[in-house]
Amino acid sequence: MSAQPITLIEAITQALAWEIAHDPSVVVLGEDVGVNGGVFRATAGLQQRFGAQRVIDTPLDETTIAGLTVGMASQGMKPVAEAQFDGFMYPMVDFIVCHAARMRYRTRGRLHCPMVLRVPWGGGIRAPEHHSEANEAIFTNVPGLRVVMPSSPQRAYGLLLAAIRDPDPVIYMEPKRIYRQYKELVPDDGQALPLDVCYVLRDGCDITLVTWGAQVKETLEAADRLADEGIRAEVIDVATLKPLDFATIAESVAKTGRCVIVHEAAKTAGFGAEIAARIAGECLYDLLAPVERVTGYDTHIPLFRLEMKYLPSVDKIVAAARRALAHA
Amino acid sequence: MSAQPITLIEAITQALAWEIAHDPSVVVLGEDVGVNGGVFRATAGLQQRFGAQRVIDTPLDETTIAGLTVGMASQGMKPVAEAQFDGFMYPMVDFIVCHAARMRYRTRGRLHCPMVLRVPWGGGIRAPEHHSEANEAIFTNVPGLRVVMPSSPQRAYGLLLAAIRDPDPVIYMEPKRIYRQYKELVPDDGQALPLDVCYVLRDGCDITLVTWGAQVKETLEAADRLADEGIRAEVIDVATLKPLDFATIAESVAKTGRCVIVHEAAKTAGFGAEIAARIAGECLYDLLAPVERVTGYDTHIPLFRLEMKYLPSVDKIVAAARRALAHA
Amino acid sequence: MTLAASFQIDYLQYLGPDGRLVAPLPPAVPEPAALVPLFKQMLFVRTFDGKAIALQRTGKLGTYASCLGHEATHVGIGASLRPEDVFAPSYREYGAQFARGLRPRDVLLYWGGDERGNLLTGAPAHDYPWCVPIATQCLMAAGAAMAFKLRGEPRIAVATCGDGGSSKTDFYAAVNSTGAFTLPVVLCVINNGWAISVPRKAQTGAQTLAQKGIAGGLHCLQVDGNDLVAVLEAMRRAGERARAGEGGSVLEFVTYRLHDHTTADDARRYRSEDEVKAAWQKEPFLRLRTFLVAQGLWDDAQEQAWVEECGQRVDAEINAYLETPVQPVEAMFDYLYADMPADVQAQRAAALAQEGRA
Amino acid sequence: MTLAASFQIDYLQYLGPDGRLVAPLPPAVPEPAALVPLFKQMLFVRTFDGKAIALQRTGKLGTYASCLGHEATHVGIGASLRPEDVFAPSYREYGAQFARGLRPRDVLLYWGGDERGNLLTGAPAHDYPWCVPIATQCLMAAGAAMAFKLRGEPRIAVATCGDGGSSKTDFYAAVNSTGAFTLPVVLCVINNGWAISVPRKAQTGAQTLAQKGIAGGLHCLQVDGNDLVAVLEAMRRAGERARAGEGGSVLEFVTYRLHDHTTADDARRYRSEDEVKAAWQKEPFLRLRTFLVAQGLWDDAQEQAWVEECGQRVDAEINAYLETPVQPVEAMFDYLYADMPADVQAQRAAALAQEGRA
Ligand SMILES: Cc1ncc(C[n+]2csc(CCOP(=O)(O)OP(=O)(O)O)c2C)c(N)n1
Ligand SMILES: Cc1ncc(C[n+]2csc(CCOP(=O)(O)OP(=O)(O)O)c2C)c(N)n1
Ligand SMILES: [Mg+2]
Ligand SMILES: [Mg+2]
Repeated sequence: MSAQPITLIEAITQALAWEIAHDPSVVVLGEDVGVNGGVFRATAGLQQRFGAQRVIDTPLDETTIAGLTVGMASQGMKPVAEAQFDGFMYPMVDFIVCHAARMRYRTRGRLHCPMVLRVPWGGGIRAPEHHSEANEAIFTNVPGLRVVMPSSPQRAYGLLLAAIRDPDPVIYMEPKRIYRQYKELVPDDGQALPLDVCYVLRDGCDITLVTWGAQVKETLEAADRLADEGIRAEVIDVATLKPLDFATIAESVAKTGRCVIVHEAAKTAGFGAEIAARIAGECLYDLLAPVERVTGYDTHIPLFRLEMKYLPSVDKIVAAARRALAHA
Repeated sequence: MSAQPITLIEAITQALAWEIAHDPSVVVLGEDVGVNGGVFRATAGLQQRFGAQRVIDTPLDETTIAGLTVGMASQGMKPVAEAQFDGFMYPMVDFIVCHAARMRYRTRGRLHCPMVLRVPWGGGIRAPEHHSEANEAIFTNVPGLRVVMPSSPQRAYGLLLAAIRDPDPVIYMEPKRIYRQYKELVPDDGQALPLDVCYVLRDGCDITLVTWGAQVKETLEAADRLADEGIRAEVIDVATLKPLDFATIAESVAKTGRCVIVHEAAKTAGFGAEIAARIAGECLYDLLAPVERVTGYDTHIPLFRLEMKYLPSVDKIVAAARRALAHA
Repeated sequence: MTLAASFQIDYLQYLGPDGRLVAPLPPAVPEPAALVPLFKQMLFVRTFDGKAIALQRTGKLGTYASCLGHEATHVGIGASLRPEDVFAPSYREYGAQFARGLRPRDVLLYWGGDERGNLLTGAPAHDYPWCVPIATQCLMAAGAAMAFKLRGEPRIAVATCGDGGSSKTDFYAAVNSTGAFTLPVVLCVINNGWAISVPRKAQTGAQTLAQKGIAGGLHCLQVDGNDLVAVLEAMRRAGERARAGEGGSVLEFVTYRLHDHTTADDARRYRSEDEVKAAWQKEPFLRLRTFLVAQGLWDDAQEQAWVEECGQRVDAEINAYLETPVQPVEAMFDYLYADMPADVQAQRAAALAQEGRA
Repeated sequence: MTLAASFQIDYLQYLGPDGRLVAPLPPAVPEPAALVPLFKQMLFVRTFDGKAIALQRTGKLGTYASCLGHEATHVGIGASLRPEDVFAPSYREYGAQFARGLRPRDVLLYWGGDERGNLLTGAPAHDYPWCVPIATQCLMAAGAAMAFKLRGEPRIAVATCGDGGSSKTDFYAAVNSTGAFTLPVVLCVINNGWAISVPRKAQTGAQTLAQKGIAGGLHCLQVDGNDLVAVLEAMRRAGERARAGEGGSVLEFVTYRLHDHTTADDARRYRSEDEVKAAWQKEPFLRLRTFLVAQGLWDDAQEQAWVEECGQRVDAEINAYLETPVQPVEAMFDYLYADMPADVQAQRAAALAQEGRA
């Protein structure tokens, strides 16, 4: 039991420490994860505590990180690699798609890749270029991967443990904007959470708001605002994008008949499209209004002077909900 | 005027030759594009005709191809790069996303990237591993790109000319399975086609079938089969996935009330999701039945002994259409 | 101006194209007789290769990548590894894989469009499958070696790639990380002159491919890849260094691709007959045969018997391949995740239903 | 065993840390007086850097990457280029960019979260913007050089990256393609000892970073990057080779990052004060000052006046930056495509409406 409430990023550190301590095959690797404890301090103190054999600074090359990770994982280790920022994941795509996601399939189960790729993700922290991207859509179409997005300290802890223990590759995307947003008691008990479950964060019967990552914050605030007007919004944190627990979303839409999907990534072909498509395919007769998507615009997230205008906001979510509710 | 009807791949060669001949800033580069004329013969004869300064064999590295292409394009050339197969595009993602798609945005229009990346794409040719992938979803969420998919000799010619002339980066995905499926008269007149228009290949009022690339073949055959039963299917070849000409699709769905989307890529978060999401958001009241998606399964395309079982087929498309038509 | 560093790349050759020793046998080959079993392996793989090409021509195999001309390099590499080492091949090093126990039928299954070839039955279960994305196997090998090093295991990782492959960024990443972490890795660059239609000289401005290892502070050697003795000795040196914790190597094996790139290629489009004819003068088989015959270790009768046995064994493997039934449709789903997600289960059921097997 | 190839890496230094020449002035510096304007640029950029850090500390700038300690390398590189050449920087080479005409306010705009910094007003319009994805600028520079070569233009492309950047696959791809196509490229590896918290020795097993060029058959040189004279001479040699069509170079400039990685970093976490103190003994400014004073080319009065002028000029730039209004929301859409797609137009309209500006 951690005596003190901790932040989301501290929960990540706590999960890493737990798993390094309990499983000798776990290693952490990435740029600056060692003595520096990571640029966000996610690995703070881990190298000091567990040594440079368990927490490894790599040369500055994301291809290298991805390749070494796949190599280690396929030979029986459980590497947890870090991409320093979302914008630096692209050179990892080849190894993720061609090897991590396929090793089990390609070898008919002879080799597999029990690895986690952690990446701080999303905008809103006034960071330089390429430090604010939302690129989950690159991975959600790739068979063989899991894509996980915690949005609270407790979920960060339990999902990271699950991701490390899962025998298949997991992209674990950390909503950096809410790394230190609030604290929660997170018992350090090694309890993992399931990797295929959405969380209903708030019950409601008038409209379903579906989101993930840092946007959970704005979405809950939007639900508060709607509640002030007497509208009961159900809020779902998708948490595990792939595989998607669509049943939970479908159940909610069956109840509310209205749905707003909120995400930071550009709208076109963002993961919100998949959820809307499932609704259009499987819940059509439940719908009382068109499915709304509140997303980043179909442009790059701007440098920080303008970035808040790019991101979804409480206002935009509330407006979309009102549009949905305006349908008879 | 080409006196003889030509295949889709010959139309590509013809377009490349036209544009190299007419625009001195156009160069073609890639692996084996030179004396060998490309592994599919798309560049056959071009180096012989235009010289090694215009048709350039590169070292074997896709990062290199992408990086050189961005470098050349941003300094005033119009490079047309080739990725030899779909499965080898992944190392290009970093340059495409971080530089090609952003150069204009990043520099407020000072520099830009008028480049084309050609890639033979899709399954069904009994090829080895990584030679049969459908990875358009990696690119459709990326702002600043255009994604084009010809499906006939004439469209291949006109769209490739347009892609080369467009001042922004274009991913030009060639449906290799139908490279030599049939011939068409393709006047060699340098006439480009628009980059933001869907093609209604067949008019119909009972159901809308939306597809792109090689699946146009199966989709048209499915429409034939449905016609035998008296069902008039409208067939739309999306042709330009990004930007998407949704108006044409919406117009059709308004007429038919039913829609089946067909694509080779895995279902989850494939580009079909975006089209279904747009329908769910913008055409809800037109819908008489749930939107169906006939796609590759959420697994990797198998090696060729099983690949035809992975791909959409006429049977599967017809079955989906019947399901949609069964709704009152 | 002072000297910051200096380097040299040695070229290793023992058995010349004429079958005579140009230098005394090195430690890797304590006595000529040690070469006989490897010579027999070379002949076996050449037999296999010819029959595989013929099989493809009859439509009973998909695209196939021939190994003709590479036998000394391939067999020499394979013979230098221990079972506990990990081998990360590209796609044509059958000779090395046979030395590790691989059944020829698995090669055919793979090129025949069946993932079960990658089970590599008979070879060590930790070996990597064939690798189509060029040179990525080199970096995976570095990762494997990192696992060995972290666990304190006395194992090494050996990867092969081509001259073309040595241009790939993944190759450089392997060089860089092998050096940075002093990993027990041997990167074997099999320079066969061509990467499909692109000649070696178009790949790089480097005089040798071996010198790419200098970029990572690795041990580098250029080797006559048609000389089995040189291959064995180069591998011995690199292996010993790696096992001793002294770090990795880049070995460039100079050989020649005597066949088309694959059965889907037509090399006449881009290279001259003269070049190929000249390469045949240096190929690895004849020179070793000449040497062994001169040593009294081999003769025509032995060869005839062995050729016959090779043919029979290969034919049996081909039959086993041809008789292997296609995988059922559910194989598409069953190896994707350890725990099959609900959506995948549903699609699996749909695929079975599509077959009328629901 | 015969010799296949051999290489050596020279180290270039003219002006030692004590401000005395260790070798006669090279062709790049025909007379000591030629160094004065560059010395003044070094002082200017140091002034700018200090004020930018201070500005960040007051919350008026985003994350900022200091160039403290790199002035000789940066200014020397900048001074060696011609306007028609293309410069592809990483993110801290302001000294080089100022030499190309860049307004300091653009640096502030960029780190202040405004894309208009990348207009690089004043600098050649073909220069590349700041590049965050490490080392990718090196490969873009190779592409630019390829354009120059294909068009027969007498221009060269110069890219800078760090010691960390030289581990990146893109760097190696630049080396490889520069060599393969004999491109007019100069790859400047600015080895300042650290890549954030990762020390140079953890990046690679190579004795020098210069030797990475051997992998591509390039001209390689290790240079005292705190010695302006050596920087100028190394750039002269590499530039002449490139302009003469003799191909590319890798130049390693050995310097030291005297400040934190950026203002978001705290270097005390990972490096010792002693190391930093020792590095200050070798920094580039004082040694050049000592030399110029000894030559009678500089004195305290001149310095006082110049420091004052620098301060005023930088303050004026800071004010210009602070007064630059934020871009309107439509700027998000207006530079995405030359021809704005309909969907983007619709989103632009929605964004304007969101602002009440519909
Ligand atoms: C990443 C990637 N790009 C392109 C290809 C297509 N391809 C297959 S083999 C080959 C040439 C390889 O040449 P080399 O590395 O010299 O090996 P060799 O075939 O000569 O043994 C190419 C370009 C590929 N398999 N992977
Ligand atoms: C692809 C990529 N990975 C990671 C980063 C984060 N990052 C920014 S600077 C830096 C260190 C760079 O070190 P070096 O190349 O030595 O240059 P220096 O900052 O010392 O000038 C890192 C890891 C990045 N910008 N890009
Ligand atoms: Mg080769
Ligand atoms: Mg550095």
